Amino acid sequence: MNKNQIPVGPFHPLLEEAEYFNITVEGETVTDIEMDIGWMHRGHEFISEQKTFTQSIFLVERICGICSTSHPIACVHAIEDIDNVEIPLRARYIRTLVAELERIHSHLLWLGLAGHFIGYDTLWMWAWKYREPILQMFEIISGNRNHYGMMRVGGVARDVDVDKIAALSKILDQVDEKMEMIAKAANDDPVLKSRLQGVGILKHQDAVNFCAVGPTARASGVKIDVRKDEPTDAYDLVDFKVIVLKNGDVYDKTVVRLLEIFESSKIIRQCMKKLRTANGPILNSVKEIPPGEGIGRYEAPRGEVFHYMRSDGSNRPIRHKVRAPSFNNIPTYIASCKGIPLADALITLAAVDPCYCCTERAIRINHSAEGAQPIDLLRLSREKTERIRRTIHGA
Amino acid sequence: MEPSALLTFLFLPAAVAVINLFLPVRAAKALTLLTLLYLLYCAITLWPSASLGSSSVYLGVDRLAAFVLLFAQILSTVILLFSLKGVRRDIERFFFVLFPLTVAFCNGVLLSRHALLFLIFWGLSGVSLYLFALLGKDAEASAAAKKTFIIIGGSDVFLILGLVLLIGSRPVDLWWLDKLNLRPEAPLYWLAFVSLLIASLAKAGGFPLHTWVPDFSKSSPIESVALLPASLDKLLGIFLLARMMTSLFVVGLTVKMIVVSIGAFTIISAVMMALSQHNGRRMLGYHAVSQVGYMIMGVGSGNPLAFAGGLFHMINHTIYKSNLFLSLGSVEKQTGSSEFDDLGGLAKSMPLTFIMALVGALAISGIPPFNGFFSKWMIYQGLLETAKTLPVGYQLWMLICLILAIFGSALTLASFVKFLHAVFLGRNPGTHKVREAPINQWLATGILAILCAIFGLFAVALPLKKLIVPVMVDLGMPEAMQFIGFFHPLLLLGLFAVVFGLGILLYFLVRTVRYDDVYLGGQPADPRFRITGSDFYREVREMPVLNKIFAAADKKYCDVYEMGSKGTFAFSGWLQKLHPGLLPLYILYIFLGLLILGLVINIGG
Amino acid sequence: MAKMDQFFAEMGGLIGKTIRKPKRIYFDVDKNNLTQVVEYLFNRMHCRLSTATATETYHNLEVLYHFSHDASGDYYCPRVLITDKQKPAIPSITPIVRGAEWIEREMFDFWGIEFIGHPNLIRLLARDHPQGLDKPLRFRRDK
Amino acid sequence: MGWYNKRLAKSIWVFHMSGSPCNNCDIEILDLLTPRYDLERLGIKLVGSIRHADVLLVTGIFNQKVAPKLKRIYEQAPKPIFVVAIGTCPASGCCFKDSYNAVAKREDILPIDLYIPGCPPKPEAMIEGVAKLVEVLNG
Amino acid sequence: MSLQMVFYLLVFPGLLFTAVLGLSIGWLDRKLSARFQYRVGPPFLQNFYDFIKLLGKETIVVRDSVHSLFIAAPFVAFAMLVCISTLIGVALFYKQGFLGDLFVLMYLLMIYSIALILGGSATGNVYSSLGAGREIKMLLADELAFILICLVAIVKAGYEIGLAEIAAVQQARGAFIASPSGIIAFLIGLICIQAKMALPPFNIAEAETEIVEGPLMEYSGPPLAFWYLNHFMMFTIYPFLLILLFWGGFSANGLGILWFSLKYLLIVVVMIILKNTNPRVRIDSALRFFWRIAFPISFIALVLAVLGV
Repeated sequence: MNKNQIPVGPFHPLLEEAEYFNITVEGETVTDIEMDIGWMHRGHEFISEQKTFTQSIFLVERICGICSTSHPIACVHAIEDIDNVEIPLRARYIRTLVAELERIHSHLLWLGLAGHFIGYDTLWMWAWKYREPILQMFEIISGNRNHYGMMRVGGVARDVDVDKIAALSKILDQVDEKMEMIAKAANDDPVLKSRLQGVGILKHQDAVNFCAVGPTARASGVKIDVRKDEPTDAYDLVDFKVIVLKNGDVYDKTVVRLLEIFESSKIIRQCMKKLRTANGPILNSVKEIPPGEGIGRYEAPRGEVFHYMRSDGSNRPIRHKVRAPSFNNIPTYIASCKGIPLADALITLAAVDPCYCCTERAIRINHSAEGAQPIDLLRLSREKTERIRRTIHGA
Repeated sequence: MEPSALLTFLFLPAAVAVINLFLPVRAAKALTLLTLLYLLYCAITLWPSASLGSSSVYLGVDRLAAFVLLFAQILSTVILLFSLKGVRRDIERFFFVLFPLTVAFCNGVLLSRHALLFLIFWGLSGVSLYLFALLGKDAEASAAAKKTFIIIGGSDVFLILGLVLLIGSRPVDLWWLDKLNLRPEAPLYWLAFVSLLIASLAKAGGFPLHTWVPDFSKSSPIESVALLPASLDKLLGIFLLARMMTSLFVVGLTVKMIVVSIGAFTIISAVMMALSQHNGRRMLGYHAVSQVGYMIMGVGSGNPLAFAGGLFHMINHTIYKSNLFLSLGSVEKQTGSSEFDDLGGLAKSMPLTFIMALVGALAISGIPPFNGFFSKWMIYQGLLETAKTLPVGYQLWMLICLILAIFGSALTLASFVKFLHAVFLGRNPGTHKVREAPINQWLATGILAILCAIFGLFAVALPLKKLIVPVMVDLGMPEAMQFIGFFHPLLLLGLFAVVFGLGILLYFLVRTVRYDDVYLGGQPADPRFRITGSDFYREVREMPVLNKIFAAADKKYCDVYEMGSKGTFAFSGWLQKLHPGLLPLYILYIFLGLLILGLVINIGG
Repeated sequence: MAKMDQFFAEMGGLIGKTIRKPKRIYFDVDKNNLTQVVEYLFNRMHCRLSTATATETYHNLEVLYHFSHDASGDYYCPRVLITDKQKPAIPSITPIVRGAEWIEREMFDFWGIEFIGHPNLIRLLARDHPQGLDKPLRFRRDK
Repeated sequence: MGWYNKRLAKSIWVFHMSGSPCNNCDIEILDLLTPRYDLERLGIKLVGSIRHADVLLVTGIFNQKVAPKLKRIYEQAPKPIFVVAIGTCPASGCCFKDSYNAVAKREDILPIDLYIPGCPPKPEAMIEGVAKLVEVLNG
Repeated sequence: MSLQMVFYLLVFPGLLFTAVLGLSIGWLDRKLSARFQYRVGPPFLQNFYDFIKLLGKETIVVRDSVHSLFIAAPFVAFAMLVCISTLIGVALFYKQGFLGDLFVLMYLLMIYSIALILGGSATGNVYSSLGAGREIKMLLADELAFILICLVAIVKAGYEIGLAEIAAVQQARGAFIASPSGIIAFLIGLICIQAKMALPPFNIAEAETEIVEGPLMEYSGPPLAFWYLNHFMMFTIYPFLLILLFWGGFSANGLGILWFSLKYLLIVVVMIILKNTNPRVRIDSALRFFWRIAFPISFIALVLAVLGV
């Protein structure tokens, strides 16, 4: 009878997305955790099979708002894998540039949210303040802060010209400086350390058994990183380290992410240097996709994104499987949350950097013209946004 | 007062007990109630005329005894009112025989002036405790009864020893127990003091002889728990202690400090145990122990204000603790359980019981304006008064005791928050349909709750001026009076009421109310989503040093009875090993014995 | 490549039709041999189970497991064909690979494939679904 | 209640619910609170419990599983309560509207007072939307 | 109850003064926190707007809760805080009090927590229950050190147990904060009031991201408004108490008022800095901190005080 259960979710301040955990506690010690997902399920896989290959890239971008370039990259890798499409060098660098920028933005976002979850709003505000320049860089590159629409089968959609690179590197210099400061603040704070060290340990063997990926696995001493294991794009042309720590607690997960930020910034610098010189096309046009199957994967900020495409020779995939990193990482809660206080369990839930939108993907798109009710509103909004932006930036 | 009038207090309830054996239960109830009401009336009339002047050799009543007697009658009457409906059918007859008998024994203790009589009644009241414990229904009851009997009986041995040491040298007809004024510095009297202290601590439930209280509380009928360990035994034990500190001995500073320390330690150790209990009865049992600490501190310190506070706390404790036990009794009778995990959300279905228990809980935690606060406040003030005049080392010692006492009341509050949450608030597990307790039950708890409030709000005007000050004057400490009278609970309540009224008025002016289910992030309000509160203090239990202490307490290392029985068994086992049944060995023993005897005699010679 | 050859040498008897592409190997496995192959891939070769894909074709259902050999970057993809489309059932690999729990539950949810020996085979995403969403990715083709 | 609405407009406590979005809008909502946009200067505060909320910010297409919960939560909010839909998803369904799991009419689930379209809408657009709401409240 | 007492209670040191000062200082708290985080922060009247807005909202009462307790709790806490602020204010500004009022105060201060806990658990919400458990554990944690520092003040004042007397002793012989024991006790007191006011890093009971604001979770409308007000009223009560006990109280000349305001602001600013530079600690760490670090340190202060240092 001594079973006290706490429902966490579907709507809980800890969860930006709707998700539901049923936590059994004794006092405040978690004894069991049960997960019920599916609140974010939109049927991406189903929708995707109704779309052309090009459309599905647009669709997978909307699997998740945070890693909104990792899914397209993995998706185009899968399509390219069917037919071994060659990608121009410049496009490879641009892909890497955008992807690594996204990694910085995602890790900073996580750091801020983690700060918020442990009641350290100052850290949240600081981390997000320095995330803004990164979003500004995206705006320079693609014109949008979040969904960039950069990926195409055989290359990228937009070029990053030399003017832009100059602006970008100026911003990056400032960001680097601030990043050092935040990393120091987060690393040296004794209270933060005592709050996070030894909390929610994911043992090495558990990480292997649960097939964990990304920083979650790397913090537990599992050395996997798609960027090194199967270098695509420009990763075999740039120099970077894979960060691996061995304790598997929340603190190590934080440190892995912080150090990865610096590695990413190193990669971006190398890419920008190459982009100044390596001229050439940015897109190999692909006329048709032959029958066959292809696997595409990419190391998203949270771990390996996996896309599987099967084509029957038409312009639409007959099967499009998406597996996001959080899908593998979330079950590790069972191994890391039992027997620890509730306050720790909740930060452990967040430490995986779970992305439920990714987890519950499955895509399909169908452009039919009916139901065009909000077009007018959309246009007004765009004009309004432009107006505000002009006034804010004084341009 | 004629000594013959005092006999009423002894013989009337005893006779009623005998008559009850033959009456139908319904009549027995009525008869007992009438008797107790009459005794209450007698006690009230006795109060103004109580003095030792005209008493006989055997029976006599001074202010202190009359004061305690009065409250013994009030409490037993109220508890009887509660017991009128709801005692288990199979034990009902025996219960109503035992009840007046217990009252008679208790009155006997209070009224005896002669040591032998005192001793007999003291022992008999212990026997009645044992008999009540036997009435419990679960398997632990007989073990608890045995434990109670051994601890209380064992302490009676010390009482005998102490009394013999005190007055053994005098002729029998001078074995009085008043105004001896001995100094415990002499080794003989020191031993007597310790023996009597043990007896009084065991009765009142002080550390380390408290362990029978929670066990008794767990398994005996709840009415008897409210009657004996919560009220009458407290009265008797502290009565003896007060006697010791005032008329039997003239104690020095160190002795006082030791007694105060015992009090402080009792408070903190018992309340820590209470924090981690999962059963309502056991928790209240531990609190019955912990609260004794304040009385011991107050009475033992020898400071007039603290002494008065200790006496006041004694009666306060009997009131609110009986109230709490009886409220829990009502709950238990409605739901059939006193385990925290099975209860919850009862405030909705038992609002009256909840209010009474709330008052009791606030009073025991020392929340103004209820009575518990006032007596604690007097004790603290008295202790500080004492500390002021002491040398530095003693000052610190006293301050540490004071810190333990004040912190003890915060811990008390904490465990009663758990109690209220687990029993009345929180969420019902949905296993039982519960109705409000019958009228006699909430009436009884209601009277006690009202007493809590009255004794808190009119503390100075009623109990202190009318009852305790005369006792203090009689005991030769009239200066207690001059400290009283600066804190006005009524004024505070008035201020509080004005602001509270304003707030509520504003609320009623602007409110628009809607009723809805609990918000659980969109999940429906399922009964399985609840926190019973029984594990509230797991973190406290798991603190690095405390976890060892708690683990030791769970293994009963602090329990004199358990350790004693273990030791006894170990010793007898060792003795058994010495008896293998071999003749040569026995002959060897005999020779060894003779040898040792010879040596001793030689050395002695 | 040495690993791959060793794999074929030791497991060759258990696998059927094979498609080899650079860094990707797709091969058919009979459902009775599946646990043996997975055991070898996971415990002996220390591959990581990336995910598994269920696909419905006109004739049958197929489950394609994706094992990633991270040291070399190769992908080993055992394919199990299920001919009984009405009551599809294959052995579960969750007892071997703990991480397969959710993957198999998802396939159970969307395709109705039963995994024999799965410790906790309940629907993953559409559990307690108010509209009773049932095998959504198959329903479409039956229609 | 014009006078009261004016006070309400100065202190808007928002509760954020996501009805199966791609979480980009959610991130942008949080972004509004951070130094560059700082909605607290307009008296807007993010709260954790629906009981404290004045405005519900809702994102996503409301899939069938989450829709009843959204409805339930809306009922649990103290009146007066306003619903602001952020992003293209609640407005049109975006690319998900043909999914088997999307609800047909989002207006049936929640009475939406204000749409702020965009995928995701720029933070500036959201502020403009809030300003519109304030205008409405001020009469 | 004389007219003067009503004035004390409702206007000057009591209701009106405490509420207005509290809400204004609450603005300072929000503004400074915002500045720490590179934000602009709310306008000055923001807390007043919030309060008025909450008054006009609907009150939602949980159906199977104890309605009367649920509604009464915030008002009980409110009335108690007003009484406490009157007690402290009268001792501070009018130098009046009664014998032993510090003990009364120590117990009265617990009532806020009790009201919060009972109000929260009356709803039967799991988060409120968890929050109630945490609240009472926090009370246990900080109470030990708080008792000690109160005793330090009492001992240093020569065993005077009255607020007014303690202030008078300081006016005569200099503030306690100038002595070693006084400064230790003052610093521990600062941390204690941080915990008693449930400010970060000790906002464990009302942690938003863990237990959804704990006991306050189910409150809405006017009762919530009063909890809101209560929270900010403590911004006046506790710093005043600290000044009264250790920092020489208040003298009613021009410079005295200025000096008093500076002391008050300094304490508040230190609290806000503490609030913004620490993550929320776990409940067991808080217990451990107060029992194993703050308690021995404040005990040293007590020993020093007894020795007269």
